Amino acid sequence: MKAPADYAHLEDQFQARIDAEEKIEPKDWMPDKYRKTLIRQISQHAHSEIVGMLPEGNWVTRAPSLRRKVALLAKVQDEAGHGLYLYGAAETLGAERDDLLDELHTGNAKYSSIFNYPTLSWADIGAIGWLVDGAAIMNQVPLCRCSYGPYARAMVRVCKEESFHQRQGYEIMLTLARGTEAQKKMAQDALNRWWWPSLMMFGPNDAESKHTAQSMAWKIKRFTNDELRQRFVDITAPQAEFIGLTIPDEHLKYNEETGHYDFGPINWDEFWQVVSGEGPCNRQRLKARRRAHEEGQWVRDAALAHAEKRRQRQAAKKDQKVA
Amino acid sequence: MKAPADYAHLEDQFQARIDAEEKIEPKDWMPDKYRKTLIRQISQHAHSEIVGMLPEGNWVTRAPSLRRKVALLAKVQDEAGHGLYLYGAAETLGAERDDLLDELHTGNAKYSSIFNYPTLSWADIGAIGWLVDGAAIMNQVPLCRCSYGPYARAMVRVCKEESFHQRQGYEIMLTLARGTEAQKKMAQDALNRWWWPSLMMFGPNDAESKHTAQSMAWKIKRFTNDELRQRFVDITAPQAEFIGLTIPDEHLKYNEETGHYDFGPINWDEFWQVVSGEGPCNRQRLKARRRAHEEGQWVRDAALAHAEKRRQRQAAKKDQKVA
Amino acid sequence: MTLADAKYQYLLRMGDNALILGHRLSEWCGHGPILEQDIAITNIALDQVGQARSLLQYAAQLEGKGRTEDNLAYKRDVMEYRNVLLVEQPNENFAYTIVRQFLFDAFNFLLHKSLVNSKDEHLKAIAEKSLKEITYHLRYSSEWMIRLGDGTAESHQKIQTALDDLFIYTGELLTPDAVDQTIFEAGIGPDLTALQAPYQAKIDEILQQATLQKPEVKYMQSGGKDGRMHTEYLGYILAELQFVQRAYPNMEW
Amino acid sequence: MTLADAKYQYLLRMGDNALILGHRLSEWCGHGPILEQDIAITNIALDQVGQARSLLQYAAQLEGKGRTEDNLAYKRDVMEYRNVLLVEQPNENFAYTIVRQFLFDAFNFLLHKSLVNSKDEHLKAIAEKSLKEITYHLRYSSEWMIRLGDGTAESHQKIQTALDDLFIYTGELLTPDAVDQTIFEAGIGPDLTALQAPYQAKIDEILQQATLQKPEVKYMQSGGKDGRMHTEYLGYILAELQFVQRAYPNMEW
Repeated sequence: MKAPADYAHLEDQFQARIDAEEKIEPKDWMPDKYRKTLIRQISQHAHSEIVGMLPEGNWVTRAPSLRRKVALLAKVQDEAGHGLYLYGAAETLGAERDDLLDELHTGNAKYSSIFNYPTLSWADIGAIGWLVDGAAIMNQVPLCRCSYGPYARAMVRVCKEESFHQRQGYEIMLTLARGTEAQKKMAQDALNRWWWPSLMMFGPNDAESKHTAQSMAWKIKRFTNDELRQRFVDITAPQAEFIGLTIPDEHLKYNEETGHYDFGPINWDEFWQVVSGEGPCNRQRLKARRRAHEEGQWVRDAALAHAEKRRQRQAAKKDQKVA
Repeated sequence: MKAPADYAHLEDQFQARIDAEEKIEPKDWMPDKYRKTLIRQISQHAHSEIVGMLPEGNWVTRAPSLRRKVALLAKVQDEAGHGLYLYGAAETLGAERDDLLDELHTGNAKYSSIFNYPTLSWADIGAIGWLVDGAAIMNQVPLCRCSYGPYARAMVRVCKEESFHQRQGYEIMLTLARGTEAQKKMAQDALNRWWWPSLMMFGPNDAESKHTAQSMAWKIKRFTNDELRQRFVDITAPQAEFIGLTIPDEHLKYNEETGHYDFGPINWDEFWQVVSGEGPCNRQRLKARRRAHEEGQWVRDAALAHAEKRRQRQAAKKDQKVA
Repeated sequence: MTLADAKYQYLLRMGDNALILGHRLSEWCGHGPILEQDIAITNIALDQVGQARSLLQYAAQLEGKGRTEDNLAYKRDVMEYRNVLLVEQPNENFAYTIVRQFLFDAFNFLLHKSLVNSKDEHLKAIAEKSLKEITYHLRYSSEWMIRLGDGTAESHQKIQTALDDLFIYTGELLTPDAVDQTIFEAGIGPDLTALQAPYQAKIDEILQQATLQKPEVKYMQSGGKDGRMHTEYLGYILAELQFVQRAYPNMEW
Repeated sequence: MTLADAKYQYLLRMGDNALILGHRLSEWCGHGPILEQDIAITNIALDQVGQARSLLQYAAQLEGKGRTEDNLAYKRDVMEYRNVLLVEQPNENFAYTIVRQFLFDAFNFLLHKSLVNSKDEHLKAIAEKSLKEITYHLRYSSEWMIRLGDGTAESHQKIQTALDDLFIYTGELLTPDAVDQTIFEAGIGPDLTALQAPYQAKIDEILQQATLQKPEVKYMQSGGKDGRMHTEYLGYILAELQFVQRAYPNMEW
């Protein structure tokens, strides 16, 4: 164990590297809290990708055209892929995927609350792509410059794909908004339901946000929640206008002075309710994940058992050759 | 144990009662083989009602109008009721419902093969009512005069309800046949698929039928398979014509000489395939029944355990009063 | 909100509750755990769909746009349905079916006991007929709550789990909104807040006999009856329920 | 039967097989037993639906009535579908999914290996693209057959049960009828009887490695590809698959 003075020295060196925009790599020294914060953040992100497959997967069998079905399948597959390399990034920090999954299944780990809302029409798939992926990108683009190398590199790939998904979602909304009355209504209804939860994706107001200062110093985070939220509104409001949909916020208005859109107050009670596990679909999402895991146990066991059998057979063969 | 001479005497008396159209009641003496034959026949009949709920239940959630949904639910409920009092009739002969169900679930007991065909459109519900219930009635009306009292009385009630179901089914077919082209096609397709299996419901040709002679003597059976099948064709052919549907048999033709309809040869290979457990839905039907039974085990256990607890509590209360 | 609007919404809610619950029950048809219970559950399904017909007929009549019970049942998509979230919850096992039924019956019974005094003659007549059926439903589901709760360790655990999962959907039943308020003020339906205490009393009474724990719930789920939200289950119910009418539109059946 | 009719039917069969199998696979999306397998299964689903699009587009073109791939996928009811019964069988558990896939892939691979020599240029081009995908599918499903068969006692029993249940649907794959015969004679597709031996050889090879018993089957089930019959599962698949198009007809998505 290092003496306190050594430790302070290491910490200073570490912070200096970060300040110089150097990447921290798995084998480098890092403060325990940096490691823990990153594991928590990366695994939450990974869980969000995996849980996020559920609301969208819910429309795969009901996609309204084969072209849309293929695109949605590919999108959900991408999310699984993101989950996979994010778990991989967490593992470079010494975490085990199985432990992280346990944390998810027992309800101890968080994932993005947005996925605790139900997908009730095809337009929700458009809204998720447009708004939820849009908000995710806003959060994630700065992470491509995150101080931890493996996470930053994973984020580069994730953001590229998310950006494709976001355009696809917007295009779904555009098609609906320019479609029949029924389709326009469907699109507007989806926007009504997804707008506020999307704003909540950026987390509590800066004043309420616990981790911000340290994370910013470590360059795990580069903008505050409120900065990112404002940027999202500024980008999204004109997009809604362009396709002729109305954002469900009577306070939303472009402010000539600030150059930003003002928007109404967020229902933080709802935010905390969903975060605390009591959103519309929290139970269903966790149940679905747990069920998949439990019902998959025998498959994982079989794969392990078979690999072990093969290993033993090959070892036996080698022994024979040697003998 | 009776001496052979005594036994022969009892058998003669028994047969004399039957010849005199007296009803045999549960406590009366009866030959073992009569008892066994009846248990087999009644339990097969009960099983048929229970398994028969599956193909029709398959359309309850998809019935095309609320009126039809209510009628179909009521019909399937009636079938469950028939099953219930037929098991009851079998129990008067010393059989246990649980044992009979075991025989069904292990595939040892038979049930009407017609229920091993799938219901693939709403018209199939019409076809089943019209043809399958029609054929069932043909088989069952004579059983209202069966020599065994409890069975005969059960049959009176069953036939009354079946006859209602048959009219309902015919009315569904009539509605479809007078509907749009798509509906008419649906009805014709259902008739095509259900016609031959319905003819097979009467069992093998008389020449191939093992049990007929003894069952006729015991008045468990009053007409041969071929007689009943002919009667069914004679009644059903004009009904098809009336609603403008074509029975899928190029040989079907009214024979002025005999006063009956001639009809083409039955595909007995198919008959034996389905009877032997290899029809289109044999596996699915048995699996569904077994699954319901297995998944219901904890419910039956709970009901028993609770009844026992109540009994004990009441006994304890009585003891207290006495003390 | 006009009284006419409120009445239409109110009837839709009642009709949709009955229809969707009837649908869920009818999924058991042929698959019940005991033949007698297969019959009983199918019987309740029959009652519910029957009630749905009367209620949706009346709703269609009130709407006055020439729609029928079937138009309402078969041609509305998820966001136009007005049933409470409770009734669309799936039959994960027989315990879920019983708990869902009991939590709904206890409400439905109190509702109908009040509706038999409705100033709306048509609704009053429907309620009088339904109340007899619902009285039986409540007795049936209460008995099974007790039987499964006070049965084996396995059944106790199963029904407690179902209760824990479903209780969050009870808040919506007796929380009045503008429609309920308008209906109450017009003397057509009850003050839902006044039914809350007797509802909880009934629940408590049966849970006590069933040796079950009442779940502590911080947040109730809602959104079904006011059309704000449903669960993802409803879409699958409607896909099945409506298939034939959607695939073969504008025909007589 | 004209060659044009036979070709249209042949394309429908292939397209429907791909679509319905893709649908079944896509039901796993988000629910796979391992994340890597969730991705792999979704990937195969993607390939299948992609193949279905090419095949149904071509079928629609051959039909010449102005219909599209989506018209064919979303507007035909059960009795107009031409997929084999095998592909509509449900995902009772992962073993059923693997067995269904393997039994189909082994056929599909042989079929496509022959179709890359088709005299029909369009079909040949589709087959060339698909063959690469199907080669991967067959490798994947074969590996899992072996892994589950030669894994634990539990996995062995589960996959043997699935094999016993599904094997009855393989007869239809390689039993030629008039359509297959016409296609063969025109040099467009293979002689199915010639594929029977290599099919059985592939099955035997993998079952042997997987330590599984080949079921003895007296009667095969058929009827899907000639439209004579389907299983009751297909109706539920279509109710889900077609809901949006049926509920909102004649719109662009």
